[in-house]
Formats: sequence, structure tokens, C-alpha cells
Amino acid sequence: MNQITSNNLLRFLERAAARIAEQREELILLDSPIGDADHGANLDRGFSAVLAKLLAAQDQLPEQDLGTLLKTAGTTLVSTVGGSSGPLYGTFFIRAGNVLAGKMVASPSELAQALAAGVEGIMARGRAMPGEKTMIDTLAPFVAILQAGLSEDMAFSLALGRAIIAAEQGMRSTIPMQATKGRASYLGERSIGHQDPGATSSYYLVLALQEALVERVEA
Amino acid sequence: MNQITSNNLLRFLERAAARIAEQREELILLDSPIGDADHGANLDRGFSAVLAKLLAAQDQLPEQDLGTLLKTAGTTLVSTVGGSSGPLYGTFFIRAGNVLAGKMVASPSELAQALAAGVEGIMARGRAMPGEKTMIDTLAPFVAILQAGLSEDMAFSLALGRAIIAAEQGMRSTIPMQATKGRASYLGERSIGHQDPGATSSYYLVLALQEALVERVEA
Amino acid sequence: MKKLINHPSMVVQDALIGFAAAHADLRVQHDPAFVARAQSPVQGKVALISGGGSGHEPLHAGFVGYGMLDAACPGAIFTSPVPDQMLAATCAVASDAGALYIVKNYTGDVMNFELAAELAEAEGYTVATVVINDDVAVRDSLYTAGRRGVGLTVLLEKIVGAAAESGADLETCREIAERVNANGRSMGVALSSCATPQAGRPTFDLGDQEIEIGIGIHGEPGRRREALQPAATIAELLAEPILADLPFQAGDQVLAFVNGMGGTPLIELYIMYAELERILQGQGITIARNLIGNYITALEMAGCSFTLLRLDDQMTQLWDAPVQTPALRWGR
Amino acid sequence: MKKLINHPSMVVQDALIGFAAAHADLRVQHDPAFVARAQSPVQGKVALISGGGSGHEPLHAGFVGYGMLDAACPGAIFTSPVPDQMLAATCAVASDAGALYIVKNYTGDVMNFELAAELAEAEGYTVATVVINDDVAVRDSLYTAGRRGVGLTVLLEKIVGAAAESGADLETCREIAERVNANGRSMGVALSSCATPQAGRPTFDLGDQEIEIGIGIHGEPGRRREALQPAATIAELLAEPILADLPFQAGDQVLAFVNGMGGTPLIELYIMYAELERILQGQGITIARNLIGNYITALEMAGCSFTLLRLDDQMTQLWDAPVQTPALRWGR
Ligand SMILES: Nc1ncnc2c1ncn2[C@@H]1O[C@H](COP(=O)(O)OP(=O)(O)O)[C@@H](O)[C@H]1O
Ligand SMILES: Nc1ncnc2c1ncn2[C@@H]1O[C@H](COP(=O)(O)OP(=O)(O)O)[C@@H](O)[C@H]1O
Ligand SMILES: [Mg+2]
Ligand SMILES: [Mg+2]
Ligand SMILES: [Mg+2]
Ligand SMILES: [Mg+2]
Repeated sequence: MNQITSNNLLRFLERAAARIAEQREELILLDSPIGDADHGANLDRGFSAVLAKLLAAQDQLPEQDLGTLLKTAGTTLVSTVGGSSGPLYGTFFIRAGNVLAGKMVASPSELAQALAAGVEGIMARGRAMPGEKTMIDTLAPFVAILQAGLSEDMAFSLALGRAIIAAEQGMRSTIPMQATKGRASYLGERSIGHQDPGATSSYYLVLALQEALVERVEA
Repeated sequence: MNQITSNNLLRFLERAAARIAEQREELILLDSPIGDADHGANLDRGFSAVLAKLLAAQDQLPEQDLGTLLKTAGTTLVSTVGGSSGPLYGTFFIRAGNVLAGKMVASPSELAQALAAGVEGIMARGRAMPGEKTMIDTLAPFVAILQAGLSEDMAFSLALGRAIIAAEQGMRSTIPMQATKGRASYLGERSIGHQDPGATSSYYLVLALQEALVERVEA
Repeated sequence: MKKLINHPSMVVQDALIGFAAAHADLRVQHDPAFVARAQSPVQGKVALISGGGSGHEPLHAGFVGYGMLDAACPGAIFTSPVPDQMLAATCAVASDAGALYIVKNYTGDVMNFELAAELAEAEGYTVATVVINDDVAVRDSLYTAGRRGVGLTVLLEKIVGAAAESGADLETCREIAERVNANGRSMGVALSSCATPQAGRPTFDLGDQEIEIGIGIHGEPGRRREALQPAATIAELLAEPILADLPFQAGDQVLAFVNGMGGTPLIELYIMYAELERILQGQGITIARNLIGNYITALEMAGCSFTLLRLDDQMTQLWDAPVQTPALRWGR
Repeated sequence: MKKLINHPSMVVQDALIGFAAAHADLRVQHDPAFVARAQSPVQGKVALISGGGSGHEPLHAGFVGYGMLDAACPGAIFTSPVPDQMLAATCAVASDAGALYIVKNYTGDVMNFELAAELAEAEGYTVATVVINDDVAVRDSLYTAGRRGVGLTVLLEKIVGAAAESGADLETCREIAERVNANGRSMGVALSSCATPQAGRPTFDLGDQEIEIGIGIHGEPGRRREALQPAATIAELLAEPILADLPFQAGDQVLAFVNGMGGTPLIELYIMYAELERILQGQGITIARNLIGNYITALEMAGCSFTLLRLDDQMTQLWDAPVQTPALRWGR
């Protein structure tokens, strides 16, 4: 795959919504011991709204540039999710959209650059760094490995596959961490031993991205 | 035993307090499915107070007449128990005391007469009859059989023994009854199948009376 | 059973200590226990005295103050107070204008207040009594101890309290109280029982998907057990027998009171209020006034009750009159 | 999980319908959801706008009205509202005098209110923000998201509400709010967790003899688990870190607030108040004002929190000023 189109991104958002809906209960369960048991419900509400928005505007979608698409997703998340994850994921999509503003297609490395901007947006909005037991621990290694792969001229699907592995490791790395950001930080040492719900939802999002982009390659 | 003295009545009240304390939990348990789970606590509070009152006035007790003793118990119950059982058992002792007012000793039939007046007092105060699933179902047959036995010149201990059996049967007879008085009546048909807590405490009280009077005979 | 208490036997006493510390405008006496207005008796004013088992807070002590009760007598948990308490309260707050005893219809309460009235009258006080019996869950007194006094008690204490404050005499207060009692009906539902401190375990057990319909305020089981339903259906189960009983009719103006049993969050009570409003609207009945919250409770029982009171102009005016108590306050 | 609801997804909306039906002097808007005074904006008056996840009722919507908030934005259960809600509320209630956002310090609340402030300012509104962080159970922000905003929120909304009502400008309101925040500390304990409708089961499990010390208001676990203790001991566990933190000192005049978490009966809160009073007396600290009841809750969680606020004359006067909201009312 050399070019990412709005169809790819649409499929990504569809798959993201589907995966979040499927994992809703798991995400609620993960948010119980170290949170307030709403992460799955929050994201499900938000991504369903994104999907509804996209369906309602189906006709105009093919003409929309990638940036507009991502920003629509981001503002919809901000307007419907609430909690911590609403502004954070919202910012992620809006910042990524800013990078792709006006573009009808994007190269893999342009997409990776947009995602990197998204992750920086999360870090800025949440005033958080890797290692604080948040979604950043999934997303930061994901983007880093993706960009590294692409800069070495690795095939996109391969680079993406490696990035997914890094994302999964990042997600798992939150288990032994003591949280210093978000609700889990209130627990102090008791936050250790639990996988972060946001790191987990981020993993499902990058899986959705892979599904949306790699299937196309094979098709 | 031909004469009942204040010592007998003191021992009765002591044994009553002891038995109620022992059965406190059982009486709470019986009051749970068809009541409000307080009967054991109510009576334990009341009879402990009676005991405390008697202990505090120990020196004057030998000079007190039987009526005064019973009335002191009755007014103490009224002043400390509350709920339904406070006024009812209080009335029982006060009315019985009225019959024995001024007497330093009483014959078995005088005592039985006093107890009968006590039961009538309960029925008047509670506006209740036998068969309504209350303490009356224990006490009414108890007094009836006691008086019947004594009127046939039966030995007191024997008459008392028979009356106890009638009391026990009366207590058990409340199990299949549908309550029409007291808190259990709110349950309608759902009150069927449970032994009445007040009928049960009444049974412990007549057992205490037997202990107080019959042991003396043997001594 | 977990509770924020020192010992099961100390619950009522410890809470009274806290109550006394918190409410300087009230006088709290122990042994015999009662709560009264600090400034009492109010000469020329009928004294309103209520009481009942503890565990229903804020009822009754939380309703002592200007425009409502003059004194309240707290018994042991779920156990009627003893006559000594009502007598002492009467001596403390009753003037020549006499005292109205406000009694919820439970065998124990009725008998203990009866005894108290006899004692108070023997000491020269004029006493009248109103017995509240608004609970439509209970069949009539041919088969039972008579309908229980539940949610209507709060409304009656407020309305008659305002009448007494405005100078109504004892007979007038009694008449208004009877009118409130005649025009009010209630019904309750429990999602859980509650554990009395002395018992240490719930009075009854309910399955994960069961509710008890027709409960009172003592953690006791109700009339029947049903499967858990959506709020809209439960609201119907409560409202229908209330509406049919009086009966309430199209055009009626009512005070609608959605009461929490102690363990149900306020957000659920508002949901139930929304459903009740919908039902009444469908019947052409107007909610002229409302009250929503935990006012007459059964410890930590989860559930709620509906009370409807058909209002007339006087009752409405008395409801609106100023009141200043720990649990109900407006207009001053 | 048994709840008086129609469906987990409808809880907030259904409750708002009930709230609208019950409180005619308030305006309830859905989508974006907010509750505002019916008469608003009040010209020349700073508008106080708060909000947060639902499930803490009566907070915040129950505190909208004269002398307190101008608007409140309810999020999903335990989930911060979205910026659209605060923006819509701001447009509805803010005059030229500007708006003060009252935010409890949770990552989500802070970010959503931040976004809202940016949007509102872009539309020409003047917005100041106070972030409340009174919970001493949480270590400082080097290691955490910073202390949570809990019980003090109620007191701050009342006090700053009175200041705004009396005509204080935005900067003055913000300063008073900061002063309240600087002088107030809280700590909570849970005897049970609570079940969010969407999760359907308690957020954590506690043993029969266990309590969680240092909980917040979202049903989340606290700092540590301990064995159940008598009320007197639990009161010490809550009071000590509060007293040590400010620190409160002999001679201080405080407002003592004993808050129920939603599932604890009032009688227990009074017991805890008695214990708190005893502790403070022992330290030479005077309780000048108090508040006892369920004001900032975590659904049906059993437990309570203590909040102490060191008062100065102005704060006391503002506390005493009239307030007329569904959940707090006096003086009118
Ligand atoms: N400051 C932060 N920076 C980055 N991510 C954060 C931050 N705070 C929380 N998160 C993420 O948000 C997730 C929780 O989201 P959610 O449960 O929806 O919101 P809330 O915590 O407000 O209930 C956490 O698991 C964590 O990954
Ligand atoms: N009207 C009545 N007449 C006689 N006995 C009654 C009456 N009502 C109740 N009782 C007795 O009182 C018992 C309950 O006493 P208790 O639990 O102490 O009081 P309460 O019902 O007020 O909680 C019942 O089991 C019954 O035997
Ligand atoms: Mg969460
Ligand atoms: Mg009982
Ligand atoms: Mg009782
Ligand atoms: Mg949340």
C-alpha cells in the first residue's frame, strides 16, 4: 500500500467502533480495580457517535480530505465521550487531522507523521509522559516503531505489524507500573499489577488501523 | 408448695431475665421473617432493667408485698421496652400485681387468678383474642389449664406442668396461623408458617415461673 | 453487617449526642430521651409531639423546629418509644393550649402513646392524638393491625405544624391532621432489606432480581415478592393502588412525595419522580407541590415510596408556610 | 445490581426529566445537557458554572439556584461532562460579568473544562476557573494526578455563590474560591463500593469486616484497606490526616461537614459527627458551622467523608447568606 485514502480511514473508524463495542465490558472491567468502571462505556458512546456521524454524512465523505475526516472524528469524540479519554482521544484525532489537512491521499510516512502528532497532542493535553501507566504507553512505542520501520524503507504492512507488537508490549508494560497520572494514580502502589484500561483501548485502536490498512493491501 | 412468697417471685423474675437473655438471638430471629427483628433486644433490655431495679432495691424487697413487686416489674417494662411487647407485658405484670396488692404470700390459685387478670389485661390493651398469632396464644391456654388443674385440686407442680405443656402447644399453634394483630398481620398469608416471637417469649416466661416455683418445692 | 457505629447498643444515644452538638437551636435530653425546641413551651401554641422507633431519620427529630414539631421521642431502632419519653416531652413543650400527639399506626406506637396520654392527662395536660394510617399495602383492620403510618407522616407534621404555628387551637389542629390523613395514601417498594444493629443481619433476604412490594419502614418484608422491573413498571405498581384507593380523580391537585428508604441514590428517586409525574399527567392529576428525598427511611434499605396527598387551598398554604428544622427548611 | 432505573443508558436523561418536572424554578436542557436558573443570565452578576460526572447527587444540579450555582452540567455516571455542555451553559447564564468555572480536580474534568473555557473565550466570554483539590488521601501531584476535589466542593459552591449573589466581581469570586480551597481539607471512608449502571456490578469488593480508607467519590478503591473499627476509631482515621495537613490549630473556627456517600443512613452520620466534635474539642478547635447529610455522593456507596474548612468572618457570613436550591436552602 502506497497511498492511504479516505476509504481506508473510514474503515479504520468503523473497525475501531466495532472493536470498542466488542471490548466494552472488558474495558469497564479493567477500569474497575484502578478506575471508575466507565472507560468501556465512555468509548463505546463516543465511537458509536463517530460512526453515526459518518453514516449521516455518507454522501459527502468521498469528497472530504483526510484531515477533515480525522478532525470530525476527534471533535465528535470530544463532544460525546467526556471523562479523561474524551479530550485525550479527541485531541489525538484532531492533531492527526491537522497534519493531513487538505490531503485526499497520504503516504504511509505521512500517516505515521500524523499519528505521531496525535500522540504528542495526548501528551500535551494530559501533561503525561511514557511510563506513567496510560494510553501513551501503547501509542508512543507504536508510533516510534512504525516511523522507524518506514524510515528504513520497510514495507508498510511489515512496519505496521512490528508497531502492533510494540503496542502490545507497551500495553502489557503498564501492568507492573505504578500510575502517576489519571485516576489510577490515586491508588499509589495499589495501582501496580493491573493493566491500564486506556492502554488497552489504544491497543484495540491500532489493531483496527491495521485491519483497515492491511486488508486493503491483500485485496 | 402451698404459699408463694416474694422470694419466689424474685426468683421468677431473675430466671425470666436469664432466659430472655439466653434466647435473645432466637427471639430476634423469629421476629425477622414476620416482624422487625427487635423482639429479643426489646425484652432483654426490659428484663435486664427489671433485674437492675430489683438489685438496687434489694434491701427493701423482703418487706414488699407481692403486688408491689409485680407492679414494679410491670412499670419498669413499660418504661424500658417500648414497641408492642413493652405495654403488653407491662400491663400483664401490673394487672397481676393489682390482684396481689397488699399480700405478702399467695396461694397457688390466687397466683393463677393474678396471672389470669394479667392475660386479660394483655387482651384488653392489645384488643386481641386467642387465635390472632400473638403471645396470647401461649398465655391464655397456660392460665386456663393452670386454673382448671387447681380447681380440680391438682398438686400445684402438676397443674403447672400441664399448663406448661398447654403453653408450648399454644406457642406451636401460632405456626400455621395467619396473623391478624401486630406487625405480622401486614404480611397477610405470608405470616403463615412462622412461629410468633411474642408467643415464644411468653413460653420462656412461663418456663421461668415453673423453675422459680417448682424447684422450691423440691428444695 | 458493617455500620459506622460504636456498638449496637449505643446507636441511638451516640446519634443523639451528635444531633445535640449539631443543632444548637434544639434541646436534646437523654433518659428519657426526647428532642425539643430550645425555646419551649411556646405559650398559647399547641405543642406537636411525635415519636417512634429510631432508624427512620430524619424522621422525627429532624422535623423539630419552627413550623413543624415541638418535640420528638426516639425509641430504640424500629421500636416505639416508651411512655416516659412522651410524658417528659409533653411536660417540656406543652402549654395551656394542649398537645397533639402524632402517632404512626403501629400496635406498639399506638399503645405507648395511649399510655403516655393517660399519664399526661393525669398530670393536667390536654392531649389529643392523631393516628396516621396511609399505607395502602395493608388490608383493612378487620384482618390486620390496620394500615401503617408511613410517608404521609412527614407531610402531616409539616402541614399541622404550620397550622399550630399560626395559632390554630388543639381541636383545629386535630381536624386538619385528620383531613391530611384522610386525603393521603402511600405505597413502598424495597430492593433490599436492612440490618438492624441488634440483629446484625438483614431482616430478610432478596434475590438478585427480586423486589418486595408493599413494604413498611421497618425493614420488614412486604405484601409480595416480584421480579425486578424497569422504573416505569415499578412506578405503576406503586401508583395504581394509591390512586384507586382514595380514589384520586382527574382535576385533583396533589402533593407528590417520592421518598427514599435510605440506601437508594437520589438520582433514582428523580427517575421515579419522572415516572410518577407521567402517570399522574395521564390521569389528569396535577402535581401542585412535591418533595423528593430521604425523609422517612428504614436504615439503609434500598427502595422508595410514593405518597400522594390531595391538597385543598388551606393545606397548600400551610405546606408553603415557613419551616425551619434540621431536615426541612424554607421561608426563613 | 438492582436499581430503580429504566435502562443503564437512560439513567441520567430520565433523572433530568424528573428534575425538570420537580423544579419549576430551574431550566433543564437536554443535549447538550445542563441545568440553569430559569431567570438567567442575571445581569451584572458573575455566573457560577460547575459540573461533573453524574452519580454524585444532589451535586451539582441540586445546588443550582439563588445564592449558589447559575448552571450545572451533568456528565454520564462518573464521567466528566463534555465541553459542549459547559459552553452551552455559559451561553445560557453568563453575562458581561463573566463566568467562574468550578472544577473538581480530576484529569477528565480539568481537561473538559479547559476545552470549554477555550471555546467560550473564543466566543467572547470572560471565564475564570477554580480547581478544587481538598482530598488529603491523595499524595501530591509529583506522584499523582493531584488531590481530588471532594466534599469541599459543596461548601465552596455555597460560599462563592453567596459572594457572586452579593455582587462580587469575577476576580473577587475567584479569590474567595481559592481561599476556600486553600483552607479546606477532606478525607473519606467506604464500607461498600457502588455499582455503576453501565458496569452492573460493584466497582470493587470489600469483605464483611473490611473498610476502604481514603476513597474518592467515584466508587473507586481508596488508599488502603483496613479492618472495620468502631465509629470513634474511624473518625480518628479520617480526622487526623485532615488536621495535620492544613494544619488546623487550636483556636481555629471551622465549618465541619460530615457527608454521607449515598448508602449510609443519617443516624450513622450523626454518630460520626459526635465523634468528630469530640476530636475537635480535644484539639481546641471550635465548630462554628456544620453540615450533615448526603450532599456529594457516590451512588449507593456506604461510607462518609469529613470536610473541615477553616473559616474567617467573610466566609462565615457568606455561608450564612440566603440560599435557595433543591438541596440546600435557608434564609428564603
Ligand atoms: N493525564 C493523562 N494522560 C494520558 N492518558 C491519561 C491521563 N489520565 C488518564 N489517562 C488515560 O485515560 C484512561 C481512563 O479513561 P476513562 O476511564 O474514560 O476516563 P476517567 O478516568 O475520567 O474515568 C486511563 O486508563 C489512562 O490510560
Ligand atoms: N395486639 C396485640 N395483642 C397481643 N400481642 C401482640 C399484639 N401485637 C403484637 N403482639 C405481640 O408482640 C410481639 C412483637 O413484639 P415486639 O417485636 O417487641 O414489638 P414490635 O412488634 O412493636 O416490634 C408479637 O410477636 C406478638 O406476640
Ligand atoms: Mg474511568
Ligand atoms: Mg418487633
Ligand atoms: Mg419494633
Ligand atoms: Mg470516569
